[in-house]
Amino acid sequence: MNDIFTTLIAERWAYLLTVVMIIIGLHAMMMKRNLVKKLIGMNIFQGAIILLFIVHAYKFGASVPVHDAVLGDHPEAYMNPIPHGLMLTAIVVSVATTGVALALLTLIYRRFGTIDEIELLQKLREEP
Amino acid sequence: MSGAHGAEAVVDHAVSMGQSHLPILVILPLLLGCVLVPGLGLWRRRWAYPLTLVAFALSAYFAFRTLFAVLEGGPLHYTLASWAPPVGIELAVDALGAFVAAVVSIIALLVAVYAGEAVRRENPVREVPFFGMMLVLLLGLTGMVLTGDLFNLYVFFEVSSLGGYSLMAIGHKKAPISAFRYLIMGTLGASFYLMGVGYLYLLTGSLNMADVAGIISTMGLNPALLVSLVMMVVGLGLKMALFPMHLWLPDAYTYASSTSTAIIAPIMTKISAYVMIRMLFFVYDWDLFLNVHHIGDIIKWLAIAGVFVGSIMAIGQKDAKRMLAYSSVAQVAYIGVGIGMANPLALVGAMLHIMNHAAMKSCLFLVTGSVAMQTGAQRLKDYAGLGRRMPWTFAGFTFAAMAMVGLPPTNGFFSKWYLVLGGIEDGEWPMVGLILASSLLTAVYFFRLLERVYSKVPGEEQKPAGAEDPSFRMRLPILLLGVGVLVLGLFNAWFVSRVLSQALPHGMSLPGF
Amino acid sequence: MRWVPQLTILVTFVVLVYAGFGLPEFGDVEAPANTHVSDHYIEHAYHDDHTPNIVTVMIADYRSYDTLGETVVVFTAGLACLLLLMRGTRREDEA
Amino acid sequence: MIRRQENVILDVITRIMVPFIQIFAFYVIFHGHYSPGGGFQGGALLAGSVFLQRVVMGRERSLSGFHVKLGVPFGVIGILVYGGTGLVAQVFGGNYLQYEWLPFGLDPVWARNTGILLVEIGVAFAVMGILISIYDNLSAREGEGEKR
Repeated sequence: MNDIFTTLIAERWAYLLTVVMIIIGLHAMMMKRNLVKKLIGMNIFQGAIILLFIVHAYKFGASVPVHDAVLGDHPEAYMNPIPHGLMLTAIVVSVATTGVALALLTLIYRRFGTIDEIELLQKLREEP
Repeated sequence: MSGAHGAEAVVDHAVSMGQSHLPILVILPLLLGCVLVPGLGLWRRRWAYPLTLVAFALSAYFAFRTLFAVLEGGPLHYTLASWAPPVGIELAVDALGAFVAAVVSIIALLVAVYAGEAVRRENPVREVPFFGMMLVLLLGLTGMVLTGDLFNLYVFFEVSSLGGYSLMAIGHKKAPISAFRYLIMGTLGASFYLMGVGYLYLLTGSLNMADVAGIISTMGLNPALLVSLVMMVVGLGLKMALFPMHLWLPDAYTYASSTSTAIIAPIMTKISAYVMIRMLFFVYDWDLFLNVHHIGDIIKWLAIAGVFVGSIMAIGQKDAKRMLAYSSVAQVAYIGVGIGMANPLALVGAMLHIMNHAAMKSCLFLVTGSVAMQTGAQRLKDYAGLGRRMPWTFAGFTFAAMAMVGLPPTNGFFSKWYLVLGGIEDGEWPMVGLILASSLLTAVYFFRLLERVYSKVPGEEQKPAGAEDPSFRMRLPILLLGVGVLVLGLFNAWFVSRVLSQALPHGMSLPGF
Repeated sequence: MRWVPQLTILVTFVVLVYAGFGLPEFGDVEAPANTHVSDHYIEHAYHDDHTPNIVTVMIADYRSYDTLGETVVVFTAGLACLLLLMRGTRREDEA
Repeated sequence: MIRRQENVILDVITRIMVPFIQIFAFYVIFHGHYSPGGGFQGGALLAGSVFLQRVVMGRERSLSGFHVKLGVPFGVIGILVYGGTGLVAQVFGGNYLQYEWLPFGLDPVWARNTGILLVEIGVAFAVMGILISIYDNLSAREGEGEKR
C-alpha cells in the first residue's frame, strides 16, 4: 500500500491530476444532454491531454527552453522543448475542432431551435 | 565554439541530396489545390471544378509513380527540411503505404469526376467550399498514409477528420446532428490516439515510427506501453467504426449528401484501418501483443461480432443508404478480423480488403446517389424495376453487389479467400465457419435488392419520373468502378505477389512467395 | 443501458491510473522523453538557426511540416464554417 | 433583437486600444525568435483586435477595419506564404521546407533563421484571417453570412 502511495501520489501526482481532468471531460462528453456542454467536455478532455504532455516536459532545476548564454548548451539546464512545441500544434487543432463544432451547433440551432440532445432525438424520430 | 559546432551540425544532419521527391509530390497538389480552389473559386467560380480535378489527377499520378518506384526500388524515405529522423519528420513510404495511397487517390479522383455534376445539382450554393473540402479531406488522408511520424499522423488525422465532419453535415436536414455526434466520437478517437502517442513518447523520447519501434522492441512489457496500445486500438477503432464503436456511422452516412458519402464512406474508415495495421504491426511488436498477449483475439472476436451485427442490421433496413452504411460496418469488420488473426495470409486478406471494399463501396454509394438524384428514390421499395430503366448504372451496381457477397470472379471473393486461408492456417475453424456464414447474410440483402431491381415490373402508377441513366460524367465512374471490381478480382494474384507480399511487417512472410 | 457510459468512464479511469505505474517520475531529468531527441534539440537549436527560442526552432524548422499541417487545420476550420454557414444556404435549409 | 446603442467611452477606448494590441501582436510575431511567441499567438492577437472592433462598434461600422470578405483570402495567402517558402526551397535544389536553399544568398544558418520568420508570418496571416472568418460566420445573423 505504501509502495503504491509512493509511486502514484508522491512521484506522479501531476499525472494523476491530468487523469482526473480527463475523467471530468469524458464524463461531460458522455453524460451531458446539452450539446454545448458536451463540447465543453471535449475541450476539457483535450486540455487534459495537453497537460499530460506538458507536465512530463518538466525537469527539476531547469529553466524555460529559451537559449541563454549563461546556461550554455547543457540539456539539463532547459526544460524539454518537444512537448511544448507539439502541444502548441495540439492547441490549435483543438481550437479548430471547436470552431467546426460551433458551426455545426449554429446550424442545428437554426434548423431545430434546440440544442438539447433528448429533444433533438425526439424530433429526429418524429420527422421522416 | 558556436560557429564550428553549427557547421558540423549542418553537415551531420543535412541528408545528402538525391532523395526522390515523389512522396511529397503526392501531397503538394492537394495542399496547393485546397487553398487555391477556395481562393480562386470564390473569385471566379467556374475555375473551381477544373482546378479540383487537376489537383486530384496530379496527386493520383504521383501516387502511382510512387507505387511503382517503391515496387522497383524498395521503400522511399523523404526527410522534410532534410533533418534526418528522429530529429525531423520523414515521409516513409513502403509498399503498403504506397499501395493504400494509390488506391485512395484513384477512388477520390473517380468520385471527383462524379462530383462535378452531382454537387452542382445537390448543393449549387456550396459548390466552391465543397470542392475545397474534398481536397482537404484527401490531403489529410494521404498525409496520414505517407508520414513516418506519430505526431504528424495526428495532425493529418485531424485535417481529414475536420474535412469529414463538415462534409457529413451537408445534405439532409438532419445531417448536422449526426455530423455533430460524429465530431464528438471522432475527436474522442483522435484524442485517444494522441494519448497513445503521448505514452509512447514518454517511454521512448522519440516520435519517429521506425525509431520508436526499435526502442520499444528492446523494452519489454510496461504498463504504459500496454495502455498506449489499448488507447490506439480504441481511438482508431472509433474512427474505423469497429464494433461496438460503430454507433455514429449509420446516421452519418444516411443523412450526408450523396457525394459526401461517396468520398467519405469508401476511404475514411479504410485509412483508419490502415493506421491500425501500421501501428499494431510496424510500431508495436505484433507477435508479442497480438499473439502472446491475446489482444489480437479480442479484436478478432469483436470484429466477427461486428460482421454479424452489421449484416443483420443491414437486412432489416428499408433505406438504401442506411443498408449500405450497416454493410460498411460489416465489411470494415472483416479488415478487423484480418488484423486480429495476425498471420500473413489473414493480414494480406485485410490489406486486399482495404482496396476491394473501397472500390465496391464507392461504386454502390455512387449508384444510390445517382438514383436519388434521377428519381428521388431512397427507400428500397422504390428501387423496383429501376434495373431496366437505368441499365448502365445498375450494371455497375450488380458487379459491386456481387463483389460484396463475394462471388468468385470479383475482387470481394479473394479478400475473403485469404481471410479464410488465414483462419485455416491458425486452425481457427469456428472463425472460418463464421466468415463463410456471414457471406450468406450479405447475399440475403443484396440479392433481395437485385431481385427487386431487375425482375419486378412496376405498375404504371408508380413509375418514377426521370428514371434513366444519369449523364456520361456521372455514369463513367460507376462503370469504371464496376469493371474495376472484376479486373481487380482477376488480377488479384499480381497484387498479392508483387505488392502485398512486400508490404508485410518484419518477421512475416507469405508461404509460397 | 444507462450504465454503459458510467462503466466506460470507470474503466478508462482504472486503465489510466494503471498506466501511471509505467511512466517516468514527475520532473525526472533522466526520463527518456527528456533525453533522447530533446537533448539534440537543446544542444543544436541555437547553432542551427541562431534563434534562442528552442520551441520556435523546433516548430518552424525541425518539425515545420507539423506546423504546415496545423495551419491547414486552421484553414480547414475556416473553410468548414464557410461551407456550413454560407449566405444563401438559408433557403435551402428550410426546404 | 437587442438594439445597439452608441457608447462614446467604449468607442474611444477601442480606437485607442486597437493599435496598441496590433503593435503588440507584431511584436509577438517578430520577437518569436527570442521569447515565447510566434505566428499563431500573434495572429490570434491580431484577430482579437478585430473582434474588439466588431463587438464594440458593430458589424457594419467595423467593416472599414477588416472586411468580412477578407477572411478566407488572408488564410489562403498565409498558407501560400508557408507552402511557397517550402516550395521555393525545393525548386532551388533542396528538400521541401529546407530553408537553407532559399535564394537569399545567406549562409545556411541565417537562411534558416529567415525561413522561420517567413513561415511565422504565413502562420500569422492564416490564423488571423481564418479566426476572423470563423467569428464572422458564427456571429452573422441568419442569412447574413459571407456572400459569395
